[in-house]
Amino acid sequence: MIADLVQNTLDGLSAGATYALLALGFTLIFGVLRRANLSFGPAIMFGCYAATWTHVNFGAGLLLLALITVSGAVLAGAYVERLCFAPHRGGSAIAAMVASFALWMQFEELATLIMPRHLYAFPLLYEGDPLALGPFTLRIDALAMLGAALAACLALWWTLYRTRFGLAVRALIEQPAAAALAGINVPWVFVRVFALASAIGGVAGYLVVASHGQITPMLGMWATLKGLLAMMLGGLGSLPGAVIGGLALGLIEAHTQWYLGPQMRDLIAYLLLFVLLAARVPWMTTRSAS
Amino acid sequence: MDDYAIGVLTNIALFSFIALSAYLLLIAGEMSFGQQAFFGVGAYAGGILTTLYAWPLPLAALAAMALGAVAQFLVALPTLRLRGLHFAMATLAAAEMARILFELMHWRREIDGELAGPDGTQGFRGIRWIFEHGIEPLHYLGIVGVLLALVLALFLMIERSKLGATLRGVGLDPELAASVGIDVQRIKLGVAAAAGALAALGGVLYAHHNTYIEPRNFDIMLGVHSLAYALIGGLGTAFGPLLGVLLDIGTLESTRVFHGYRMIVFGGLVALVLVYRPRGLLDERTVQWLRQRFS
Amino acid sequence: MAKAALLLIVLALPLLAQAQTPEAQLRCESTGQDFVYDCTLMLTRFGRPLEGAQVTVGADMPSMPMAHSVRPARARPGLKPGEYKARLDLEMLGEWAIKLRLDGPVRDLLVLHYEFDSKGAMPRKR
Amino acid sequence: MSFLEVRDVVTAYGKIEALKGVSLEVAEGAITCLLGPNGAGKTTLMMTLAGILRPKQGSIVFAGEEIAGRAPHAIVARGVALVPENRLVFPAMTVLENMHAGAYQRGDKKTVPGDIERMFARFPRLKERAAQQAGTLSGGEQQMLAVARALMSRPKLLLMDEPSLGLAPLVVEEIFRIVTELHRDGTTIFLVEQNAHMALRVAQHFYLMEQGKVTFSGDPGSLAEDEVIRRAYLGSAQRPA
Repeated sequence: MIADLVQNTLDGLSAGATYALLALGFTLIFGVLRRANLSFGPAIMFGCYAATWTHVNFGAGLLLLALITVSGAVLAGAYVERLCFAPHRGGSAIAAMVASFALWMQFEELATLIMPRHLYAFPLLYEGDPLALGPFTLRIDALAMLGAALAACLALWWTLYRTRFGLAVRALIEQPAAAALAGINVPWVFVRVFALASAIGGVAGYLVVASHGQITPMLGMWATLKGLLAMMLGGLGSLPGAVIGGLALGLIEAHTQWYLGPQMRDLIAYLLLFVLLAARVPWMTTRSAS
Repeated sequence: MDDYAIGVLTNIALFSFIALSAYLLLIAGEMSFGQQAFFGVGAYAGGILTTLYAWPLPLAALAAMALGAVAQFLVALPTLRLRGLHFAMATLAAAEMARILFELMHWRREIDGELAGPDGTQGFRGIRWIFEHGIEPLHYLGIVGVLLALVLALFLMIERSKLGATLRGVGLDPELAASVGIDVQRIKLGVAAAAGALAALGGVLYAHHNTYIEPRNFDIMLGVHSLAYALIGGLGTAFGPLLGVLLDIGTLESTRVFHGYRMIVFGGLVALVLVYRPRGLLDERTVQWLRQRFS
Repeated sequence: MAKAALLLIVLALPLLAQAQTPEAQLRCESTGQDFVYDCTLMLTRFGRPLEGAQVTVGADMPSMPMAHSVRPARARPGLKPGEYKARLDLEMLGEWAIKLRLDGPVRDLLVLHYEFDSKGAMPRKR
Repeated sequence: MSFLEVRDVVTAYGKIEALKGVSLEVAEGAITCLLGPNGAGKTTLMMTLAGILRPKQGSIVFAGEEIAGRAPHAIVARGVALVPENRLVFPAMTVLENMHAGAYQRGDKKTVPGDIERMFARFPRLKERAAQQAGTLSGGEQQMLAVARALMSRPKLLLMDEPSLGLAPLVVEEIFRIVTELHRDGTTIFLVEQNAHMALRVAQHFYLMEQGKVTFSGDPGSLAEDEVIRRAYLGSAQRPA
């Protein structure tokens, strides 16, 4: 009983760590642009497919695959930024969002054109037996995922709070007009934020496919939905909130799945989001989102 | 007309209902990611009524519309004060909940020696009312087309009336609208109920056209597509959403030039159109220009 | 022995319960060309082969059923009674909802779920 | 030659023109003041000068170079900094981080710490609160921070939009003391003010603006103060009450 609880908590944290990364990517983009990038997940999927394609055709080591995933996601992210967000800066938020959805369709079709099977194997992060510690089993890949996600979070924290670029990003999130008046080159920061967010998403995507050992075109929708959900739960536009939202989502999912099954897991996550939004809990609605 | 053409035209008409429901919300200033839920509610409710309870389709359609209106009204009631992405995410959460509830729904009875009714993820087979009543595909297209024309006529009438101006006023600037004495909450609740009924009508007609539905038919893809159709077609007139559907299904799908590349072409086209026309092809300015030109 | 008889009855039940809705079974083999399949269809009604039907075979993707649809092909009668043959040109691998529109002695629309891979098609297992 | 020369600038929000052809000049080393009633277009002019708004037509020449329509960061780089209306500090960032943000586009990173020390000497209150979040400061302190942030870019021309807005009289006195100090140290200042009395005390030249147009230009002595104040608050074309 207690063992289940602990085990679920561990599983939940490692899943939550990737959700946190996805939510951070979303939040960075939403924070500076005030627009949701629906193509965030599909861009990650594109990176993962690029890596899978390399793996299937040439074979490549884990590190190289991670590198290809991240660069693929950044490349796809740059394409989305140029076509969907740069033209609508200061313009219509809905148009930007719908445009990003249109590119989502492109990524999905591109993935199935290049690799037409529904499912491909991806090299596993770790193939040995799980580690047994008394009554608990620790999946090594889950630990590695948690560790990598935490490392990525720390690297992001350092970038945002200890570098000049990070200062500009935070200034832009807080007061876009004042950031421009302080001499920050806003369009250029947008481009770099997009690249940074896509890279973080690429790391998350790589961790997910490498721990599941497989990839399908559904990854795009999955990553967009989980990222949006975690971002909203943590309060729209707050970076620490994104981490908390991601971890909370992971924990809730792990426990509800164990006790109630996968359908109830998703139902409860969405119900929670709906109820919190409807109740207008303070941390969710303090920042306006238009 | 060959079967394929009839099928494509029926699909265009069916999509138009849900695109119009997204359009209605957009002109009232709300972006919904969740219209697929009410389309699904209509499809399931209508299918259950005709298949399990032997209701005639027209009556089942009316009941499904009422249910769709009530469903979206109930979703809107606690979420209408949310704006922008908050509202969109609340509708998405509601829609995903609805989809999961469809997955959990097992409601099967023996009809004519066969088990019929929703069977969770296995879907809902045998919604055969139009076959049992000998309605040919061409006739069904006629029925769907007439209903769509009626809905469009209603839209055009409302858009020329004071109510239409009020709707656009609420959409463009709710604070200003409230300050001149418009009950913004009531208008938006009314719009939500109407959008729910409209999507549900599309759903009923879809279920009976296809004879088979399953929960996956009603995922976020359908909702965001309808939003995209409404937006690229244009927010200036109710013909906008139709143009959006026509552009995708009508030209790209049926002309097989882009076989296998359709979404790449369409996706790029949508993104490019929105760069130059953020409120769609038939936006307010174009519609005004057209009216002056031809009246 | 009694158990076996019971099993037989249970297995036969669906056959006994056969109503007027036709039943369909599909076998598809890749032609070697990408996403093009030769399919053989067995139609039965009241447990007997259904002959003389005009069958149109179409296909939908289960998510976005109205958008990703494939131009339907008219099926030719096969050698055996109740057998029909059609060539399907899909857009990609994966799960497809195969739609059979029947005209002639019976008018109906049947929807079957098959998973298409590079060799052929398998019924969806879920 | 004047330092800043604005010629026939028109800025519009959609179809509504907020500036209907504004022309004025700011002399190097002086304090120039812009007065006028609410809605005259003063803030629109400041936003246009700083590059946040793009003028529909007209020219803005600063130190011999056309800056109309350039991006805000490019205008800051040329030595024009705006202290915006309502201050707009970065509330969740510390006072020190706010000042670093002001120095963002400067290439000479080595001189930044020295400048921060000089700012702290000028605004001792900010030094006390250096590690505090800017959102927790009082209105007057936030105004000082906004000025300090703008000065961190080492501007040749400082634009100030209503620095006394919503502040207590004693704090207003202090803000104007700082304005005169900055002027004495050689900064050119272009000031928008509602508080005509205070503005006329520090300025060498002033403009009156009404309904998107400059309606008067003169030295503080050239028009009786109560007439200036009347027109600055109510406009010259008074409607019957």
